[in-house]
Parts: sequence; structure tokens; C-alpha cells
Amino acid sequence: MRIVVQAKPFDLGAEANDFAKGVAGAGAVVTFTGIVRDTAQRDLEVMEIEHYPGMTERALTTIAEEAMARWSLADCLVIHRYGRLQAADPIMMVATAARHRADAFAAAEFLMDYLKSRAPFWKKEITQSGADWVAARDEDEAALKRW
Amino acid sequence: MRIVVQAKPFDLGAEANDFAKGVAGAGAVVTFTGIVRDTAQRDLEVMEIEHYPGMTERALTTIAEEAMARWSLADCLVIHRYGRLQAADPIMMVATAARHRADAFAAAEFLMDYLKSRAPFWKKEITQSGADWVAARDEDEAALKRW
Amino acid sequence: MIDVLYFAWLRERIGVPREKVETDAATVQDLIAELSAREERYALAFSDLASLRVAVDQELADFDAPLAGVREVAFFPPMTGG
Amino acid sequence: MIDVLYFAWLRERIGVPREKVETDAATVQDLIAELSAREERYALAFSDLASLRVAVDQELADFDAPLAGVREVAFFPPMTGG
Repeated sequence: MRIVVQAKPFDLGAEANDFAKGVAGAGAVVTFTGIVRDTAQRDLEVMEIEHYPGMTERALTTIAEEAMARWSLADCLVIHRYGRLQAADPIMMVATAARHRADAFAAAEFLMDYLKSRAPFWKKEITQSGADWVAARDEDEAALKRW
Repeated sequence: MRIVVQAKPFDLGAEANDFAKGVAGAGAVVTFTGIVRDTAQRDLEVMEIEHYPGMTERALTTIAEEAMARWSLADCLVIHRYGRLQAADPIMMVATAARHRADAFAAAEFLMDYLKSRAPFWKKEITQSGADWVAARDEDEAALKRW
Repeated sequence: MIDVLYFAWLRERIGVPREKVETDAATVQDLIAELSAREERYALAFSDLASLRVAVDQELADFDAPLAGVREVAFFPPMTGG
Repeated sequence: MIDVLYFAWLRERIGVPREKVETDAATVQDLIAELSAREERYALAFSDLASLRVAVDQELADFDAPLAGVREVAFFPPMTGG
């Protein structure tokens, strides 16, 4: 289990390869990567991610431990950036490894659902027309109910 | 949409990075990678994957087109190897990209479920105690019913 | 004349990966009956249809699929990709 | 003495990321009432509790959570990680 909270960029491919190498007995590896979206309509200049140092690491560790307890996982990984990000930058990733794909998929979705609404990160989008805090989506809160 | 059926190895990290770069507007990228398992109990020497050239590409294309039609995807990728593989080699991967994570996850699981039971691949495991064709699992056939 | 293909343990039991078969069989089932009557190795390989799958011109099909105009029939065990 | 932290737009409205607050408030709710009575910027920031979340000693908590022995209380909008 590895939890990383960092300002600096990470390389999705390198992290995925490292993770997969460490779990060769598992057979099934799932990754989810969140990327700063940019669309022609909004001209995103920068995304600022604020977090709550201390609580962030605790919350992510709790969520990951819960995933390890609920599913038969060989390992799991959570990386989340904070600070200033550009369009097309990876924001965060989770990876899970299990003997069977159903466990790897379910655990990755669980990690994402909890991380979205229970880990203390807040996103601010700065576009040419101003700066706005990203609002929480009702669907994200609702997604927790399935677990 | 990219479908690759090849004997040669592929690099999970490089493929994941290439795929993610191509879908910067999407925001959510899911990958699944299947890896040749080895355990102390079996001493796998080699896994031989046989396939049905021609039908394989058709079946994978049909499955991927179905995924693109069912979910709001920016893109999807399927890579599957055949021939002789060693323990810890990646066998195959799928990747999906979407604006929202639910679509990316659902489409990746759908691709895997169909690929498992509807794409013409057969695995043979050669261990120190002999060679055996991997049997289809009832759960894999049952998994198709949810879509 | 139909190209008949065999994969995995079916290929091993029948002993060839593919062969041309001269047949007037109307359906896949008729073709199986014809081959099984021809030689013991076919009869053995086709003895448990529940553990077999068939593709007609590279599309999965049922055992009662018609063979009129068909160029290629493939027999194999349940697939184990992924 | 409790460390009180603010994040995201709450931090911007209150104007500081953290401050030490001398208080005898028994619960989070009491602390909010105390701060809101103190200055307009707090009253405004805390006007819609439904859009706020609170953590007590770095664990998510309810507004009626007791403050006895607590060192750190954080207020913030719903989280938007991932």
C-alpha cells in the first residue's frame, strides 16, 4: 500500500509499470487516472488544488486500508497532486492489483468514490473569465451509498 | 479506437501514457492489464496463447464498437498478445477514456467481460508437471449477463 | 467445399489445425455428424457439444446454423482471453 | 485554545487560513455561533451550514461534535478530490 501526496508531477506510465512489477502474482491490475480537462469552451489557464496537510494523508490511508480489508487485493496505490496544475496534467491516480479482475475493478471504483468526497482536496479553476471553486457533484455523494 | 493483436511484448506504461496523451479533453482514464500469474505452487514455465487470426480482430473490433456506442467515451484501446509468454508478462490491456469516471469504469469492465468469453483466445499453461488448457470459468460467462 | 478449423484441445485431438471438407451438410450439426461418422478421432472430439463452441465465417453461431454459402467453420472450446 | 483552519472559499471569505481561538464552546455548533457573533465575515461565511463540512482533529465530524480536549477544528466546503 502506497499513499503519495505531492505537488510535483508524476508519470502515469512509470507509476503503472512500477506498480505492476510489484504484484506479478496478482494477474489483474486496474488503474484510474484523473487528468485536468481543457475544452475549447473554457480556456483553462491553471487548476489550483488546495488540500489539508496531515488530514489528507490520514484520509487517504483510511480509504486505502478499507479497500484492502474489503477486497482480496495484492496491493493498492494512491497518488494525488496539489498546487498549480496545467491542462492535460495528471491530477491523481489509483491502482489496484488482485487475482481476479472483479476485485481489482471494485476496489478501484471504491477508492475513487471515497477519494472524491472524503479526502480533503478542493479544486479551483482559473480561466480567462475568472476563477471558480469546483462545486461538489451530487452524483459523487450518491456514489458512496453503493458500498 | 485502437485494436492490436500481436505476438511481441508491449509496455503497459508506454501504452497508458500514449493513450492518456491522446484524450486530454476526457478527464478520466481507466486501464486494465492482465498479467501472466506465477505462484510458488505451480512453477509456470510458459503460457501459450492460441488465437483465431481474422476472427480475433473482428471480435475485438465488434466489442470495442459496442463499448463506444453504449458509453460516452472519448476513446478506447485493446491490446492482446498471443504466442509464448513468461510469468509476469502483460498478456493484454484495455484502456478507456471518458469525461466521467463511471463511464470509463463501466466500459472497461464491459470490454473485459466480453473479451474473456467472446474473443477467440485460448490459454495453455505449461508447468513442470505438464501442460493444461485453461478452463473457462462459469463466473466469466455469468458476468456477461449484467450488460 | 468448406474450410474447417480447430483450435486448442480440439485441434490437438483431431490432429490438424484446418482441413478442407467436401460436404453437403445443411447445418453445423449435420457437419459434426458427418465428421463423427467418418473417423473415431472426430467422434471423440465432438462427443460433448456442451464444451464446444462454433464460429461460422468468423462469427459465433449455434449448432443449428445453416451452412449454405458458408466458406469457413471453426470449432473450439469456450474462449479464455483476457 | 483551539486551532481553527479554513479551506477553499471559506478561507477566502474569512481572510485567513488558520487562527488560534480562545473559546469555551462545548460543540462545533457553539464555536460557529461564537465566531458568527464576533464579526460579520464569520456570520457570512457560516450562513449556510448545508454547504459546509467540519473536521475535528483531522477527522470528519458532525456539527454537534463536542470540543472537549480538541486541538484542531477545520471548516471547508464539500471536498472535490479525484
